Amino acid sequence: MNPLYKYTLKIADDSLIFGQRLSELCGKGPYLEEDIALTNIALDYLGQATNFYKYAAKLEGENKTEDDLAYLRKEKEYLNAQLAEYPNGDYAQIILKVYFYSVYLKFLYENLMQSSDEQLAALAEKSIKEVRYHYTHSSTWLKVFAQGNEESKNRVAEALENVWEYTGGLFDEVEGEADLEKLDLIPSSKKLHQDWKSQIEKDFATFGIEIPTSDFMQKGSRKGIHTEYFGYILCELQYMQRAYPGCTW
Amino acid sequence: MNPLYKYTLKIADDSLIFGQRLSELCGKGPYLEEDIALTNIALDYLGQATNFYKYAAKLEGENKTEDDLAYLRKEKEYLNAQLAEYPNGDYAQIILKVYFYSVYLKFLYENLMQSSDEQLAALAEKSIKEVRYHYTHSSTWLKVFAQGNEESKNRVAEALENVWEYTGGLFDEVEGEADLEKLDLIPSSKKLHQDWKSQIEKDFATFGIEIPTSDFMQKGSRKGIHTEYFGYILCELQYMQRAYPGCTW
Amino acid sequence: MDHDKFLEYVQAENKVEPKDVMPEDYRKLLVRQISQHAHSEIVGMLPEANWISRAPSLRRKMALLAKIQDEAGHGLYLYSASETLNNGENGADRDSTYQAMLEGKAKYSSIFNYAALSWADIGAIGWLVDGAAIMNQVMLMGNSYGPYSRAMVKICKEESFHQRQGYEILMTLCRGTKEQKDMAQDALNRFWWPALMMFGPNDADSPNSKKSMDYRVKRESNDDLRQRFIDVTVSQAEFLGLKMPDENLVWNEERQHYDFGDLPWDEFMEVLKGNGPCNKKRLKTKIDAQKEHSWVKEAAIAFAEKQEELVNA
Amino acid sequence: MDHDKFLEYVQAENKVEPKDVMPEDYRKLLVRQISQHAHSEIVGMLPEANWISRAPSLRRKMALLAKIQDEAGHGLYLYSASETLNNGENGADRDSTYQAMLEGKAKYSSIFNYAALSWADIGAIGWLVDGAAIMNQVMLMGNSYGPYSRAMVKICKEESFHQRQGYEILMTLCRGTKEQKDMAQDALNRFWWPALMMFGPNDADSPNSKKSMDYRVKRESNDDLRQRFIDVTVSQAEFLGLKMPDENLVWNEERQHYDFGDLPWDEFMEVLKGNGPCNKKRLKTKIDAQKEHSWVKEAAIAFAEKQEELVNA
Repeated sequence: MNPLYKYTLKIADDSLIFGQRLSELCGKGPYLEEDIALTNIALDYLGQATNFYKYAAKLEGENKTEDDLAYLRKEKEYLNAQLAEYPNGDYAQIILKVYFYSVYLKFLYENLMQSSDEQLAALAEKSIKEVRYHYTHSSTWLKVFAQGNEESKNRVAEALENVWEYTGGLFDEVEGEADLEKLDLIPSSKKLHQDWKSQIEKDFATFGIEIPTSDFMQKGSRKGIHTEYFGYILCELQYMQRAYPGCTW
Repeated sequence: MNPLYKYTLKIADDSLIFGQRLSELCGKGPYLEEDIALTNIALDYLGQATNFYKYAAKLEGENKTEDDLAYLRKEKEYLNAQLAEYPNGDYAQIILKVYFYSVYLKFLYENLMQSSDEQLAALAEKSIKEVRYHYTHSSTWLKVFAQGNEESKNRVAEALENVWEYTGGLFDEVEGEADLEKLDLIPSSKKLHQDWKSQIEKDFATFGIEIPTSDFMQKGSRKGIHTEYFGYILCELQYMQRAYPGCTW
Repeated sequence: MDHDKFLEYVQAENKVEPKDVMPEDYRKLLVRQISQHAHSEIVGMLPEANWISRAPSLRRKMALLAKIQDEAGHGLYLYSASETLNNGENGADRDSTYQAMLEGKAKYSSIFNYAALSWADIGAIGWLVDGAAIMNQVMLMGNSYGPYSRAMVKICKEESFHQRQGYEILMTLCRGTKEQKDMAQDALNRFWWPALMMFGPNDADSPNSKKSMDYRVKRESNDDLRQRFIDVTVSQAEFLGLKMPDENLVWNEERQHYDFGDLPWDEFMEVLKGNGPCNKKRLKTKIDAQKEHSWVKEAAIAFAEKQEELVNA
Repeated sequence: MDHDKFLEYVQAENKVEPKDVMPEDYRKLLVRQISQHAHSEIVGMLPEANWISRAPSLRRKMALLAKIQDEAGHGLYLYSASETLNNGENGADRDSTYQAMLEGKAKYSSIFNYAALSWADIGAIGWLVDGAAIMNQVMLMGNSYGPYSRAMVKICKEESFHQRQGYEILMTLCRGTKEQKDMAQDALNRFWWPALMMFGPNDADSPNSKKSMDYRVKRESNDDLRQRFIDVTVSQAEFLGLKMPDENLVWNEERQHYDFGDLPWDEFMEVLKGNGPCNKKRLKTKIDAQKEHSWVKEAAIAFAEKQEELVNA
């Protein structure tokens, strides 16, 4: 299997599943303005997913469409990080997830813009502005919650307790990343993780959030191992395509 | 379409969907004993569904299995009452739903035992004991809640407010019931409704629950019109059969 | 204030602006109508949101999300338009009108109390519900209150786009398999009459209309708008190859309009009273969302207060 | 009490009954072990419950529900057995032992902190997890405490049935399509090592075992049980046509046992510490269920009190 295909897929799968999760909130946000903002972020994710799936399909070379890849794989073929599938939870947790993911995507795309693969570089360039906005939005709220009142502080702390152990999976590697790295096609996942950690430390120091001391991280991301939540996401995501095979919509 | 087929299907669909809903509670009940009791009821429902599906498949005569009928129809082909698909809610609502359904099934089966169709009569006979136990279990708890403390009384009242308008759908008819009734194959749904109402009135008087005054009832049961909740039930119920078509499990 | 002069003013097609003097009943009428319109946009997000997670392709999923987002945006414009009418006593602000809706004291369009049961319903909502809304909104572009009229111009553009999108969803289904086409037909069957009832009661049963017309808030009668909608929509259905669920629907050469059957007003009245398929569900969803997130607002206020203290320190 | 006499008594294969005099550390050992066993049954319901709504046929759905129900029943027997050891001070009653588990002070078997990710996992859990449990439970049938020993007899019967059911699920998959067989292989790969670790640390690292053995609570060492489980299971895997995920697994003619690779003890220790795939999820599910339903108990108590008042009036 072409490792660049898998790598592109892992980016697309993250975006799809983050977008799917986030869009559960649509119509049920805390303010109308936030409803719009979060839906916008979900839309950006789905747009990015579509673009990366299209490229992945091209790399695979089996004439598949972006929908085939998004809708018609089995659970273990999805290479997203488990963080994407973790439930929304309360608004503090939603914001925290978007924040963690935005910092990751910011470094990922900034680096991919230098990729020796022109297509990947172009896709990253296309997406970076969106991600910077997501970062601004989520970090602004995170600061508000971290410095708001007792309840919001506790909620941030609890969300962090829930989500932290899933952040490592963002940086887990698909097979063959080392080779891609040597060809300057992709950045080093280890380096991304360091950059990510530094940014989080800096931001958290400003916001007044303590970074968890535990370095335990959940395993299985990028390898098709998921949380128990994931199967239920697929039930809904894929239902129409599974129940009406081969139809055009 | 054979009206007896549709009628048998409506019985089976109720049991399947009630069973599916109730089994969501498994492992999460209020006591271990209740977890066991409610799982038992769910199991009885699924067993009855299986038996009635088998008979329905025979009536249809297209060599289908009970699983084909349970798993491979489209949303609008399911003829269950909307009450079955209504969410569990809290334990008061779960108990109330089981109670309403048990009273219905008790009268239905007692009448079907007299059916001129031997198979239907036999299936009803086979199921009646189970349903009597469900009635005892649910009415006991309903009384406890109705006469317990303020909170439990309020919960019963709220559950009733949610669920009452879906009770009428139990007695909605599939096409051709009038003809089946003339042949003494099935009891009159109107008569069942009266019997049901009398029993509820009697019990509620004992328990001290007020019957809602509104006689508005939701429409669409038995006609393939569902609540918005139903689609999600099918997503999970059918996922494996849809994602792996034609497999044996 | 001279009431006749005001009438003359608006009937000469002049726009009333927020700071202008206006009759109290004009102000009230507008606050009620604009905020009801806003609530409809907000509650109207829910039936469609029911299909986001199950939308059958990436393109459709994104279009649906974007559409719902537009509706939230329309809600915002409209709440703002309503707020321009706040004179300190009539509760035209967003929070109090929204609260009134949650408490069942203010209405939103009854159409959103119907269930979105299939993917085709998403098409039918776009085609018929947005279609009916547009008929109304195009008329409202000419209404006498400036901010409302301008909000309508903005909204109408996006709504037409939504309507085309909905129609295109159905077109795809109607060119698909038999099952897909049946799905489209079912959706039409279920949404046709409710869509027609969006125009409100027959003129004979609509006593409030006259004042609205005089004030140039409303410009056309319910029945006229309904007729125009039917006339436009029948050929669209034909083009899809779908059958209208009205046996009495027939072209009347003399009137140069379609004749059509009686509307199921009993059902309409029931739904209006709260007895529709989803009235409780819609309100509960919005009430639960408000409860669940109430801490967010509190945290934001606490944060803002601390910032202010820092600045003032 | 004469400690040596008690040892002599149990080592002569006599059963201790609830009212018998027994050493405090024997009592404590049993309460800890039996209640931990009970918690395992109760928490063990959850990974399987994750597949009820998605079970792929009616027959499988019912068998799965019935199995989980049996586990709840086992939990009940075991809590009752534990309660017979209550001497008024050691908290052997169901509520306090359960509460200790919810608070993380008492353990349940770590195996239930693994995720049930596919339908094949339901098969693997039955075959391997119940299989390993049976090895242990058959041994425990001979344990010196009467009520525990009798509970084990009951439980073992049902567990063997569950194990056969699990094996049969995998058999069906292995005779099915390539995708189904792969699903079975994946499940075996994920559950094999965790199942082996169910027998506990290697004997060399298991200092508590001696006391258990002396008291005839435990009758065989961890390593012996593990070896027996491996010896039995390898041929079952072969019959399925599945490959054991252990390159070092090989028949040792001299020992008349299979040799096998090192177990991933680091992972075991992590999961034990709380860092497994589902530790938080399992506890949260049970804690949430307790919170959500706390009113039920209160209502039942209020009802019972009223009934009593009526009787006494």
